[in-house]
Amino acid sequence: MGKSNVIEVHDLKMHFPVRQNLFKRNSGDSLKAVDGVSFSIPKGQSLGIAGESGCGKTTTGKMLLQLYEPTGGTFHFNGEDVTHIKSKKDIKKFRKQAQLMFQNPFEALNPRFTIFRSLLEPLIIHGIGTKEERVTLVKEALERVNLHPAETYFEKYPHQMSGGQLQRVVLARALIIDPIFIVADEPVSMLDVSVRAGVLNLMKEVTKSMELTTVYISHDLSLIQYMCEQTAIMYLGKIVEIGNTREVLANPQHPYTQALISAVPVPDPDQKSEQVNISNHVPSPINLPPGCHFQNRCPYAEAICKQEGPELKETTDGHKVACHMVHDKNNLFKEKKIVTV
Amino acid sequence: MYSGKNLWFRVFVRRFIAFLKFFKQDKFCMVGAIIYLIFIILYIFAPMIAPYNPHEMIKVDGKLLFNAPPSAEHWLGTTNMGRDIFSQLIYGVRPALVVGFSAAFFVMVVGTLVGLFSGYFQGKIDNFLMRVTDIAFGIPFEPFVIVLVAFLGASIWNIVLAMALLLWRDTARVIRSQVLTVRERNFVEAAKVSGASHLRIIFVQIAPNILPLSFLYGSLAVGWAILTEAAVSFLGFGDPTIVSWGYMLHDAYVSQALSRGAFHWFVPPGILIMLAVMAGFYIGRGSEEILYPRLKKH
Amino acid sequence: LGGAKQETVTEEGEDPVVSEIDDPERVIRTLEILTRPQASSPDEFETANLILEGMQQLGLSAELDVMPWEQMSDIVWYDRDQWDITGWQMAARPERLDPDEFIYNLFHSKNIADGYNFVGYNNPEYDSIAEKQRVEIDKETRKQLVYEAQEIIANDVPYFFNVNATLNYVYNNKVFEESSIKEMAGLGIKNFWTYIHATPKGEQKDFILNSNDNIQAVNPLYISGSVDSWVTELVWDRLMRMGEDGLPKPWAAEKVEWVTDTEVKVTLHEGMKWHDGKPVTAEDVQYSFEVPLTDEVPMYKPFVENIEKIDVIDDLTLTFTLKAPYAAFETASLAKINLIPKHVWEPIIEDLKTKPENAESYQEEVPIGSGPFKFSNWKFSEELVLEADKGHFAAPKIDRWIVRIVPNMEASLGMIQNGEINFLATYLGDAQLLQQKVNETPSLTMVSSTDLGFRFFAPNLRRAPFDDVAFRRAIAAIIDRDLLVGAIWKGFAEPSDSIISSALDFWKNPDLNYPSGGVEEAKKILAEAGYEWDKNGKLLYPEGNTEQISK
Amino acid sequence: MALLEVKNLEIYYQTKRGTSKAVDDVSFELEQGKSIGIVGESGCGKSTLVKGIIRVMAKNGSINNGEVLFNGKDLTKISEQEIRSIRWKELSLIPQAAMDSLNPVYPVLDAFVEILTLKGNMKKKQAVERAKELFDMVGLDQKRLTYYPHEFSGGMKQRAVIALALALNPKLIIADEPVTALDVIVQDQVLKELTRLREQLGISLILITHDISVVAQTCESIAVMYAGKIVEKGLARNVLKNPTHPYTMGLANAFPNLKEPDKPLISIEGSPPDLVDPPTGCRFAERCPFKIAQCTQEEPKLVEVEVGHFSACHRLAEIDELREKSKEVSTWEKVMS
Amino acid sequence: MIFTLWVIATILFFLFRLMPGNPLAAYIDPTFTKEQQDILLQQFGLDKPLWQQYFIYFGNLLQGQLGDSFFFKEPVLEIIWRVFPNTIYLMIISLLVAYTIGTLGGVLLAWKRGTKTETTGIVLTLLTRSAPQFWVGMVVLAIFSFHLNWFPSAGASTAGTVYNSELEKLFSLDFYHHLFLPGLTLSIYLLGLPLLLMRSNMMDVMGEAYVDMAHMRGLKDWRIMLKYAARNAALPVITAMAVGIGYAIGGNVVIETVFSWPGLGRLLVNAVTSSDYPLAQGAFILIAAIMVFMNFIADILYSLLDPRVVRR
Ligand SMILES: Nc1ncnc2c1ncn2[C@@H]1O[C@H](COP(=O)(O)OP(=O)(O)OP(=O)(O)O)[C@@H](O)[C@H]1O
Ligand SMILES: Nc1ncnc2c1ncn2[C@@H]1O[C@H](COP(=O)(O)OP(=O)(O)OP(=O)(O)O)[C@@H](O)[C@H]1O
Ligand SMILES: NC(=[NH2+])NCCC[C@H](N)C(=O)O
Ligand SMILES: [Mg+2]
Ligand SMILES: [Mg+2]
Repeated sequence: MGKSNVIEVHDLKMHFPVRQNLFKRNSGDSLKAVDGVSFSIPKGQSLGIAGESGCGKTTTGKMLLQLYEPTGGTFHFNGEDVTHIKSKKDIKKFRKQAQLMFQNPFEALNPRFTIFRSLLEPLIIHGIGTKEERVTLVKEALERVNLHPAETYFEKYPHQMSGGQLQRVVLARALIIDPIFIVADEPVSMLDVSVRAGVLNLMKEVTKSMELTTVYISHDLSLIQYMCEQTAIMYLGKIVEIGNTREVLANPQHPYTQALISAVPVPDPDQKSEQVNISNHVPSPINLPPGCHFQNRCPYAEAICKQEGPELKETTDGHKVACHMVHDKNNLFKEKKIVTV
Repeated sequence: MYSGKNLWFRVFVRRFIAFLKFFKQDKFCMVGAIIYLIFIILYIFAPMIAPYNPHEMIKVDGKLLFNAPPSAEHWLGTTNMGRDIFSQLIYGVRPALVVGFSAAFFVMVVGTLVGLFSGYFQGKIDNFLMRVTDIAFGIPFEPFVIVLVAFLGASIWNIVLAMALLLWRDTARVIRSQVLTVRERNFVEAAKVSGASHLRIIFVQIAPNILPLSFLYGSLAVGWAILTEAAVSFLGFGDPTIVSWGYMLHDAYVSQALSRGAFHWFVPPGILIMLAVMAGFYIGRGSEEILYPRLKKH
Repeated sequence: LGGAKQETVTEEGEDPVVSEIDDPERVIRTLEILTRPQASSPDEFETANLILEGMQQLGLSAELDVMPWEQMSDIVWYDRDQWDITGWQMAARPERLDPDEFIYNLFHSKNIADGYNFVGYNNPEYDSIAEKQRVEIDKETRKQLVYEAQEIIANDVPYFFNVNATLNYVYNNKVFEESSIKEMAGLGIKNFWTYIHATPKGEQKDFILNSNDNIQAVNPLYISGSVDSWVTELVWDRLMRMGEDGLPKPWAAEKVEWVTDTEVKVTLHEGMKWHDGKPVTAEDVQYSFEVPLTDEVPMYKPFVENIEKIDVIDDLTLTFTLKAPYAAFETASLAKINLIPKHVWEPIIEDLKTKPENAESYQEEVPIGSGPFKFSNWKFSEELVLEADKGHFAAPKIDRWIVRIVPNMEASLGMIQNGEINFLATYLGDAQLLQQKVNETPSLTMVSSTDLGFRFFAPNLRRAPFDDVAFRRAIAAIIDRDLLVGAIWKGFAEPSDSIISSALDFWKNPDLNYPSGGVEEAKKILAEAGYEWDKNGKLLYPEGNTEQISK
Repeated sequence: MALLEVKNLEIYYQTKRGTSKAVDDVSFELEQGKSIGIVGESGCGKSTLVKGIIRVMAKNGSINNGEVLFNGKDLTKISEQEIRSIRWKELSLIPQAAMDSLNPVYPVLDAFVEILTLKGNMKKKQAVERAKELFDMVGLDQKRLTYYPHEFSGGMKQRAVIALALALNPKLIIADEPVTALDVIVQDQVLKELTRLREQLGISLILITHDISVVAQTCESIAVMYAGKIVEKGLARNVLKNPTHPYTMGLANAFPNLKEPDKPLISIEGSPPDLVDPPTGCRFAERCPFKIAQCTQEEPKLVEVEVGHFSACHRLAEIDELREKSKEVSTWEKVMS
Repeated sequence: MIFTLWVIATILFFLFRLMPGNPLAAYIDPTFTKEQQDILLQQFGLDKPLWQQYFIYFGNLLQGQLGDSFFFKEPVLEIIWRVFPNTIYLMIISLLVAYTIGTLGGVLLAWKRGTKTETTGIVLTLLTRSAPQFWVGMVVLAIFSFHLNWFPSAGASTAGTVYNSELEKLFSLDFYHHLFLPGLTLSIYLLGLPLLLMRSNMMDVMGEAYVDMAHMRGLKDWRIMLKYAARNAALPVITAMAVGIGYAIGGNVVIETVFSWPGLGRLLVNAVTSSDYPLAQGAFILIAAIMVFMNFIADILYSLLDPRVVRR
């Protein structure tokens, strides 16, 4: 456990009890939204988490922000074990250091608050500054995200601003209390393509200048590639592949990662992607069968995959994959393209 | 340009303007607000506007002036006991507004609090509060008022009490379902991540977003309260010392204004009740779309 | 609520009496006037308002305490020293055609504790007169005693009399022969004889009347609501009945002979049958009078207590032996007790003896009597239907007698007009209006008769200041009974000054010196008795008296 | 003759603030069996355009001018009844919210039976058979026909709606952002499916999206819309390889490409103009790094820059130069300040 | 449901016993003699501590014993049972009428949205919601009964009619002749909720994608209205029906008095006025039971009609 790791999670789990609808009784089943993920992020670095909808990206992010209390595993923040912090003081201390950016900027700000009021909230909560100082702080925060002149935005309501501007405000709000860690959950997916880049570049710039540690959640691999040093690919609550972004994307090992990458369209009519033909039946995250979760869609699955869940093991330096085939058969299928099922 | 103080003041002014705009925004809403405004003026100036004491039995030459038809002296005539109907009508605005607004206030406060808490805290608190709400929904309202008034005495305050005890239920349900959607909005999570306490999130972040809704329910409750008072009066459980519109209708009814064709007695209180209730509906933007916005269970 | 609350109304032109005195100890407390709400009794409520107004003009502080009848009677009867003034009324009932019930029950000191003397009137002189008239068989002598009793009451003012209202009933003259509708003094045309004699003119042979009260029970051993009594009267025969002239006359008995002061011989009609077909026997009659002596029929006990024994002579004859002479025996017992079939009731009563309930809570599935009408059908809360017993010795002319339960007074009025009912038997509303509607509708006839019952406000004589005759007389004086008749009753009443109604001209003392004269007179009476007014115009007890009851 | 010919179409919405010119003088054509992609920022009028084609705009919207010639018939002129009979039979639409476009209280089969019996004159039995066939065609399990919509996953619903669109063998399918809400893998499959069916059945396709990669992978032609107008159109290859309008260039810059990890992303600062009160001249001028005085005064017309490739820009003469410049980050930074 | 009823019954127990005044007074008729009172005290267990009374109360309740009415001296349940059907008929029939017309009216208003018809419709509907019911009742009575003499003014049958069974009554014209005016008044009162609710649901639903889609498919307007919009918009109206029951019961209390309808609401009012506590309590419990039961039914109905509600 290197001292410089801001985030260190080990075997983190989040199991939700399953509710039955009409009579509201707990059935004892649980939904394994996140089922044992481990990773660490050094200070100032960023990790991208990708995967299809429902695979547990957001849940992971929320655990990292103490919005959910993990049902298993450990979570070290800045070297301290914060898996189950309870005391109000500790939570507040944590909250001052970890912040969040959301997918939908239109919902991320209280529609009844002016921008000024929204940015003021965190200052009030943490008792930062006097009334006059707070005005200055808000101003600085807005300027930091390139909203000039800041004052023109003070009294605007969210509905009077564009998505790109709002997302900047959201970033400003996250930054106003000087956090060291930020989770950005699909921060640009609601934005128009033309302005996405602006927000992304801004984030990149700010995290670098403030030495922020970030987790970037997205299902768009090309954005993760643009933003992150490390990438983790999740599938049904587990990380199936993790490592240096370039390495993972250029040299995917797990069949799921391969399918994912080959499905991403490219803005070039001449580079038509190959047909990905894996079944699109994703099993329900409730009561998953034993073995590899991807086994029913995997073109390479063998007997062992149905019995035993593969562990996340290193293949090359820092590049870990959870696949029996990759490890056992020693990259047997590495050159093959995924074609059929 | 932006000194702290200056800013706070401007925020206040903006709020106020927004509030006024809320009324201007919609014709229905305006009509409702104007009706209320007129009633409030009547409330304040009743003694000046009403030519007689509403209880006074008017005598002319030592003889009771009963069942007088409308005239210049008595715009709406007199009752069978010689009381000036117009004056009663004017004074009737007082209990109407008192019952209406106080009942609405409690309904709003209780309903909003229950809705906020049960919507925000899912799980046990929610279950508990929703059970309580279900129970409140199982208690028939009019019978409850009647029993309560029979036990505690015929007073408009007991009607207010009965409403406060029961009628928060729809408000609570609706507010709750609204809170359920609001709490899923990201800014709530943002507040949490910023370290805001539950109470702060509920009252600072969520409450302003559902306030229009509870305000709306309040304005509807004004109407219910007035109607309930009238119904209770009609059934003979009304407060006999207070000249309310319900009391007037009741008085007219037992005094057979209908058979007598004394429409100047029987109709005006009914119309004023309708106006008061309608004003509530109108302020609720003239429709029940918000009244029962999807009683969908969550 | 400011102006909407009751406010003291001071009329212009009346100067309140004011003096230099300032003695808070002597200020008379705020007096509470109990009254029923306007809904159930508009006249009482409005009268209370007028009295209130008068009292305030006298310098008294007073307020209305409005409550439903049940609550009010609860206080008046069971908390006898907890109230000041209450609105009240004595209703017309056939047995009240004899003056005894009012004279003896209302004011005899024996009834102060838990009887009808709820005002607490205690006057030994009066007591002895009341006792004497009970046993005086000679009518003229008795009349003098009754006159004397009325005089005492008029002077002592234990009640504040208001009015004898008129009883206003309407029938449909297209349905019934006019001559067949019978009027009884003090009771009006809604009476037994009308039901018996009413003769249909055409196809409609049902006598349909209304009641605003629900029917509680159809039970010969239970005195319940007044509608119930209309029914029991018809289903069960009695030995005697109050005649159209207000005097008891033989009914099921063919003959009633006073053998001595304490012995009465009764001979039954021949051929009477119970509605189940069995003959009516002297033993049934004996049983009917003996059953109230068991604890199972508590309400009828007082009417038979004076009976020493009953001997059955033969199937149709029996003799009653009394413990003491009793002038009202015919009215209060023979015309009161319902004749019931022994074969039906004996097993029921035996069974009830083993249970906490008594006969009052027993409801026969099909009530069996021997009266002119048979029980036919009872739709709860809606109507009760009786069918004429054409074999009865006084068989009715109508086929069915139907009472409809209509709580809505306006609806009742509408129903008599459009023919849904043909006899308006309950009407609590404005008589003037009724008269007007009847005049507009040729098919309707209205008959108004002065009520033998009367309306009054009762002071609590146990409590100062009502323990003082002068104070009572003053209050009585402020009640302008003519105004009541005019304004509240719209002329459909007579001012009342006695417990005996002018409807009973034989018993009514016409020369009573009951106080009147309005506020001025009242002030005079009070001043003479030593009452004074303080600097605010508040009425004070006479020198040396202070308010004893703190609120 | 082209299957569909849209000529100078103008669609206006009446709003409280005034008339919003959501589609303004738009023309394009589509040959039988071909496909065109329409791209543009949110709110630029894409959905309005296609809704206008089959005349199902919101109540406050109306076609102000222009023609929609479908098989030579002007859809803007024919009677309501006539267009109703054309809808779905000859021309079907997969709406933007395909996910929610099935009646939630009926099984999916019901929608098929309804359309096939009412518009396809089939007996119920035949309709069921045809529905099964269609489900097969889009790769869905026939058994699922009797499921309710909420029992389908997003991708399945999308396929079901595609199947429904194919039900009456239309000549043209309009797909409004058919894959936006889907996961990449599913998206890829749905698009490929669509392409396959289109080629197999010879159907024409209008595909609306704001993702140029999707167009690049799926369509032959492309039309780029900006603020209610088409600013550039032509064969996808030509337009994407050789954009001749600054907006198209900006879009290309803003798109990350998995295959080009080192390419910097550049955003187009600012936001599209208010359509109620659009600026005079070129609507993009405000955000354009290359604007000159003329741009804010005079509206540029669509000009054919090469065969079938049109562009509406005043500076087409120097376009190659501008294209080079547009690849630099600094070019775009200056604009707004 | 059982739980809710239990709590309501408990509340009622304490309401009737812990109210100001003599707690026993609520159970003992003051006209009884001392011994009778004692017997009753024992019978109801009122001489025992409160918690024991509570168990006795529930024991009795479970056996359907609600005590004897003071006024009628008969078991409360027997009395209630006689008028119960009338109340149910009036309520159910009015509800059905109001909800049928209301639903259709709501569709119509939504269809006509933005027109004068709609505004007029809304204002009229709000008027029906704002008018005191007894007032409406009296006016209706005055017009249709007193004045026009089209309908009878009181009761549930013509004087002297004999029905051999409830069924016979239900199939007799005379009964509906009597039901008409109270039913009309109650329906008018109930109409507003489903109508306005339906209207606003319709507006929402008409913005849903599947309705757009139906238009795109070239289906006829009326078909879309009914099958797509109305069918979906009607679902919440079902739930609202539970609320409607509450209104109906409130309406019944007043309307039964105005129209002299022999029902439970009037019985309750009478019982309260005459301090007949056992009867009042019994009537109250039954009314509450109806409400709870109807709420439950509405829930079930909803989940039956909406496939999205999961059933297991
Ligand atoms: N509070 C919760 N209670 C129960 N289940 C939950 C909860 N939150 C999420 N889940 C479930 O956990 C699983 C993972 O959800 P999560 O939101 O983390 O997915 P995601 O990867 O963020 O998906 P998306 O890309 O759609 O945002 C899903 O099946 C979801 O339904
Ligand atoms: N019913 C309407 N009334 C008024 N304006 C409307 C209406 N519908 C759409 N608009 C406006 O018309 C413009 C074009 O809308 P349209 O839905 O066609 O855009 P789009 O290109 O499909 O956007 P998206 O990518 O978000 O679907 C937008 O500015 C929108 O706000
Ligand atoms: N019938 C009435 N007046 N009801 C008034 C109460 C309305 C209230 N929404 C309820 O719970 O039913
Ligand atoms: Mg997520
Ligand atoms: Mg669109």
